[in-house]
Amino acid sequence: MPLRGATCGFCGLLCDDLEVEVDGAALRVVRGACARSEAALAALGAVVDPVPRIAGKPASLDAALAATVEVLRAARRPVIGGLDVDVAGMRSVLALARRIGAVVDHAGGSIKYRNLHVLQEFGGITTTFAEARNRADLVLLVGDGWWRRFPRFVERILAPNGTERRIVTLSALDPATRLTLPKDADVLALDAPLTGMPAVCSMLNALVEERPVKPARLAGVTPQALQRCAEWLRAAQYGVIVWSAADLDWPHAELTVQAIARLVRTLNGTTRFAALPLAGSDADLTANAVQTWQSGVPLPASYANRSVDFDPNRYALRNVLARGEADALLWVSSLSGAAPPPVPGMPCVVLTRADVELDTAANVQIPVATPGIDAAGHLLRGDKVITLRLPRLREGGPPAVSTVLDLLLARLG
Amino acid sequence: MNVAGEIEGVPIEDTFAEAFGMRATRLVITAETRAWARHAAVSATGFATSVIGCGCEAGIERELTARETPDGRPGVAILIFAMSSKDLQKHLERRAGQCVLTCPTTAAFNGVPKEIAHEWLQLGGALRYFGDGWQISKLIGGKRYWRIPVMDGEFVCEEKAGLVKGIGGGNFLILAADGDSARGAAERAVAAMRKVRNVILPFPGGVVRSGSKVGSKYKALIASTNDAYCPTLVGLTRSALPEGTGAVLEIVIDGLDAASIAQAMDVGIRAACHGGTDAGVVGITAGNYGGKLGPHHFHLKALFA
Amino acid sequence: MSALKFVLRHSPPSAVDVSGLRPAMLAGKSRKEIAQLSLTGWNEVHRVGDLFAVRGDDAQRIVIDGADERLVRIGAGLDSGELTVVGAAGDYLGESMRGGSIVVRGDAGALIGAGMRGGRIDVSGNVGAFAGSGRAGTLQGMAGGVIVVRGNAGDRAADRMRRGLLLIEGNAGDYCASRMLAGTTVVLGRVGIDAGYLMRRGTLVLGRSPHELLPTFNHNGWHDLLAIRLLLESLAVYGKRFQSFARSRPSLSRWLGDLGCDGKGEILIAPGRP
Amino acid sequence: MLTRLSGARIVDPAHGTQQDVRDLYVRDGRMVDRPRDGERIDRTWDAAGTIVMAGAIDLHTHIGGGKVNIARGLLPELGRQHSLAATDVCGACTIGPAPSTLATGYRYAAMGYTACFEPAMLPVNARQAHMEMGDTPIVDKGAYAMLGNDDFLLRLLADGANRAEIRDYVAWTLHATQAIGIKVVNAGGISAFKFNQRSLDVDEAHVHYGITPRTILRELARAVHDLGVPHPLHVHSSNLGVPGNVDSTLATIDAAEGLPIHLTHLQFHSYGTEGDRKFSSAAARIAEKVNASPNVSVDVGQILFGQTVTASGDSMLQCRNSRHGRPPKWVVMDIECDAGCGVVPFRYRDRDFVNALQWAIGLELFLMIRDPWRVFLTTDHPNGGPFTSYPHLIKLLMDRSFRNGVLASINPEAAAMSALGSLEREYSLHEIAIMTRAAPARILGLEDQGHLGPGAAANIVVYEPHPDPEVMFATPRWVFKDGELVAERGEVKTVICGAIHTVKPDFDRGIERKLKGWFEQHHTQSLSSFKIDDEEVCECGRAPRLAVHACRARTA
Repeated sequence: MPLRGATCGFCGLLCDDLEVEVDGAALRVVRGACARSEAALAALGAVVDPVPRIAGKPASLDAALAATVEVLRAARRPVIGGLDVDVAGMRSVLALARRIGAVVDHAGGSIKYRNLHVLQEFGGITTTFAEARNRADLVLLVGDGWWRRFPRFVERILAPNGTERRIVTLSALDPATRLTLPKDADVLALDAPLTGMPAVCSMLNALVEERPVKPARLAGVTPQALQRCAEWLRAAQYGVIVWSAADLDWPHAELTVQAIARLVRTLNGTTRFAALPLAGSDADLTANAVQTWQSGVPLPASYANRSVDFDPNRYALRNVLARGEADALLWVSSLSGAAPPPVPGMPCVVLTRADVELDTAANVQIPVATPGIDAAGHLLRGDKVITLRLPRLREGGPPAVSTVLDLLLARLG
Repeated sequence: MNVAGEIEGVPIEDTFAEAFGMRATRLVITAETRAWARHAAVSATGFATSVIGCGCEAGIERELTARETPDGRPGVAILIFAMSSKDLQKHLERRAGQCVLTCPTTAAFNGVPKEIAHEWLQLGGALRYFGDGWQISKLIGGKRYWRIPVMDGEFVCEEKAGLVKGIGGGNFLILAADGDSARGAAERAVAAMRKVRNVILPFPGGVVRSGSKVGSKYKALIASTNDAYCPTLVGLTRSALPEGTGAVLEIVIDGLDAASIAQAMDVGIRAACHGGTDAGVVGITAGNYGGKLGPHHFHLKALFA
Repeated sequence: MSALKFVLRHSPPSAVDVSGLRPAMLAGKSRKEIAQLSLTGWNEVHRVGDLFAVRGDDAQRIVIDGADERLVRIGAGLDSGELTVVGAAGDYLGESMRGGSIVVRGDAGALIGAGMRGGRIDVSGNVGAFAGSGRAGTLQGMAGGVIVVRGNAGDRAADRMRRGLLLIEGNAGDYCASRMLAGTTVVLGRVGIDAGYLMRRGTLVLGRSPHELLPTFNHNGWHDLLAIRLLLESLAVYGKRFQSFARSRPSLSRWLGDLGCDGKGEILIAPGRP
Repeated sequence: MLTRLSGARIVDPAHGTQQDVRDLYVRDGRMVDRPRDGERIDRTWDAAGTIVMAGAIDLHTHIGGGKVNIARGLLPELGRQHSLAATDVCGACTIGPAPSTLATGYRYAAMGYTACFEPAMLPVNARQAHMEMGDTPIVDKGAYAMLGNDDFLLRLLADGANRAEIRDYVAWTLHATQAIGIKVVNAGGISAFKFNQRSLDVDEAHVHYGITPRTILRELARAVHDLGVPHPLHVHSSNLGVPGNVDSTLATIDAAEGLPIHLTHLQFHSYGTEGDRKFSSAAARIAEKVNASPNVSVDVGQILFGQTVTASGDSMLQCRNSRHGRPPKWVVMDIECDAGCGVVPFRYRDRDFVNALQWAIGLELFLMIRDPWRVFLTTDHPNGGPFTSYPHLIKLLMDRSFRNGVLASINPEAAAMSALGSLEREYSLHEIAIMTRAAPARILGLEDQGHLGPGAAANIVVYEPHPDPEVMFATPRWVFKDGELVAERGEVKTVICGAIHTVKPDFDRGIERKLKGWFEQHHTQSLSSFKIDDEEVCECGRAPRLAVHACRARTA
């Protein structure tokens, strides 16, 4: 069986050290595997020759494109959602959005916005994977899902070749996760539930700044542990605070992210400290970066009325659909396998990963290549600086997002 | 003496009081009790008889009832006068800072209505720094206040105080047969004049005995004793005193406007003359410098208009 | 002269920016000219006359009748005159207004008074989230003027508030006065969780005790502060409920925080039921 | 296809012409001397009465790479206020303090610029930089790769590596990142900041590696020179924006030991500490040194009043200067054992003493440095101000009375401390053409750019003479890029994609063995995913062609 070097696009770590066995359509990770890549490759490897569908019935790409053009021509207020696509795909999405005056937003917009919001209304001091890997002597891990969302984070960044550092975990972790932490690391565990996170993060700010707070037992964390944590933070030479915004899943969690960003800024006044928000999964950073450089404003955005506007309140996909303003949905997804949100009665064109089977029949469904599997593509890594090329892994397969959208654009004229 | 007329038989000289422009402000000081408001007001207006030696002139204008103050507590209105906006700013800041901020329970409010304020002085805006960063700014009913933490709670102080173009140096002189008569007449005048709004009488008890003239034989001094009105120099100098004058006292008036000064002079002179020559008052005159020094001339003959 | 009245003929399919319907934009125009003006929706332009029946002639007094939440940015940028909304107002009511007054007889959407600097907004009903806050990306919320909400407000009321007065007769949602920078917010009803989170300065007066305050607020004691007395008395002009709240002259429980963020804000809580 | 442009006055300093009136001929996107015998002229543009120059070249403008994108994301409230509506050929975009790539391309082209160079491409960020440049339409692009704060080089230097190894590493970087030059930013300082060192002078030792900025500067300048890379080492000196940094700037010139270097945004590095406020102009000292150092070229980084955003690789100094930022929100990043960046919005105010003096210092440098072939017109876009203010800046240089009028309106204390009012020099059109066309092409090694001689790319800008140079330069009548009319009177007519300019000096590929080990030990990507090949860069950069410019190795 041929072994191929691969770069995995199924989380923001973009591990580029995978070896994958390709057997016809079937794919198996031989080296550098994790739960996410295995699941995705197994699912994609089981699909043979996916075909476009019109109202659930198989159709040619040509017919599917024609049907799509019909939907888009009839639409006056289209929304383009999903957007877990590579750079080329996003370039085409935006060309289309400009052409049809669409509102665009990423499927994970509300998650991404937890971090973006703090950037826009506070700023930030951040670092990248290799900096954290080589320099951090203290890492504060916030949240309880980062290890599931970024399965190789510990192996590749936190503890390669037994680096000595202090680790603080802020969240109740299950025992299995705890076991994945480096064995010889000095670990301080603050087992706060998510609901206690806002208060704990504010309290850590107060303690680090030596304000006269009286920390009582807070969200299950003892005052001694909080105090110890503050001491560790202040004693670090190069401290890093890590979180995945997807974990911080409660209303207004961005305020807690701001408390974390503030903690970093305060600590950075005397020692070196930086944040490392784990992101980049489902190409959320990629979509936002391309939108931002091409238009000058981030997602969510509207291309209505031949101009571009940014407004997370007005243009968030969820809000636009909830308000019933849109009259057609174009869902463009090539990585996550996510289906579009159900919008009864609205015309819906869906570009999806090859293995996705929709519960309800969309007007049109067109399978597209997943970057790094059936097409080469570029994605922005989770630390926001590095863009990697994901080489194509196997021949055949559906067309790339950009190919489909460019054909569509040509037909729209 | 060129007489313009008589009041209760007392001759009034046909002359004028010469006054000059000053910068003035009104501060309303309140406290939990009238006594503490008074303490602050007395302190804040102390040692402020003449700009020459004190830098500013200040006095209590009147006491205010709880209904008349912005915070519904007893209060005192004081006026402060200085020669320039800059001077006034400096003295307002010092006096409010040392005498009001320090005094238990007090608060300080601007007493100059917006409509007549010519410019604005920093009051709380200047005192806030005493709060060392703990001060709080608060906009209440369209006005900005500063809350400065102090040991009995908070000193509340309006951010700005209005400045008006006031007038200093309104005056008249009571010529009397002897000291007792002069003092009696002056005290009657002061008691009457205290009821007039917009004015203060900056000298002790409202009265000054050391009337002055411009210049001195000593180079260092810009003013010196008014020898023409000193009874002990009669016969030595060119005296201005009519025969039978044994003592002279002056009342100096600073006011926010000319009408208030004129009114104060009117009620003051009439009160001084009360009882006529029988009460020992020989005449009333006023101090001027021949009209060269100040643009405001208060003619005594206006008393008969 | 009678108020210039815009009666909504039909609800537009998408949000329409009606900030153009304000005195400065309409003064000196005939009804016919006004009817010809255009308002922008999503890929659609509406003639004012198509969307509204236009009546009256006094551009200093404008009434939008039969309004619904599709009408956004009502009175945005207003600097003088009166604007009355009968019905529901959409998001961004009175955004960046500098003067004049807006009265809503009904509910209003999110972000009312976002970034406003002066003037007054009165809403008889409820309002959405982020009342008196600012647009995304800006560092300051409301920076002057007065907002009075007779009903309830959503989450994050007074977020980033910099100056001015936000008065809520009913309840406010979660994270009231989050990141507040200065100014005064009064909530006579209840507030949700974590009031004053990351509050730097400013005053939050609560008519009812919240269930729990953040642990980064320290109790400062019970005080009857002159400045607060003056403040509450000054609110009497905003209606009977504020008047009676001030008249009760409560000694207030004072909390200082958020100590996780400078800690110079104050939450003042009236005694009594949570 | 043969095109003639007739009757214009040609200002083409590379060929020494001084406003000769003659016809220009373009065949298939290139300048030609004259038609072949009997060749038909397909189209004639009547340019009588106009002034024609080659397309302008901006050799230092932050148009690509993560920094500016962070700035865009940081300031959406400003971006959305400056919306550019779509036209028949242009897409909807915005042009705030950090303009969109689309607006950048449109506006540069409309102003007569046909090539722009990103000066601070982080090697780890090179792909994104090329992508952003690829979405910057019309103009040609190129980039300088940043070295001098990367742990690999600092380790080599600390270990006393031989020059051949450093040279190979520099060349490898140029290839791997598809760059046209090498830039060093606050040599060693960005790295030192990661070890909590908050300032680093030219002769101060890096707290971890023990080497000094002087060593880094000298060795990089040497490597770039020996490889024969046309563009000298592009240097952002130590102590950016710090009062008194004149000394470290002079020391930086000395550190080159006579090798060619280019000092960038010199204005930010020409400060003294005289006067009550301990901030003064040191432009005279700097200019004197530059005038006496033929190995040195500079660009100014003029500031212009208004809101902008500064985006720099210099995380150390950006962190330090963040307290002056307005609005007060900022980003600092440590990046991947490679470099860093800092993004701080600034509002330069003419009534502010420091800002006003910064403005004057920039102009002093322009006017005191005598040789227009060695001083370039930049605002360090967007750091000192947007590139769209170039026509205004040209007017300040060409019109003394206008300049003095502005001088009279700025902070009087700053105006009084500046020598600007006494400087009588006014730039001529010829000199403007040198500093914006001929000289940048020459210093970048772009043989076919910056002039109108046969063989040059047909990048032609047709200006209508106007008494106000700002008007003349803001909206040329026609702008041709590779022979195509791309803009007319400020309006974009055709949107095309520009080429990518690079160099590919020879080197010993043995260096990759060492690098591979380094990547495996320290990095979070492999050496092979780091490198960008020709095909990939053209795809990312949407480039119709890769223009590889010749290097003449000077290895002993």
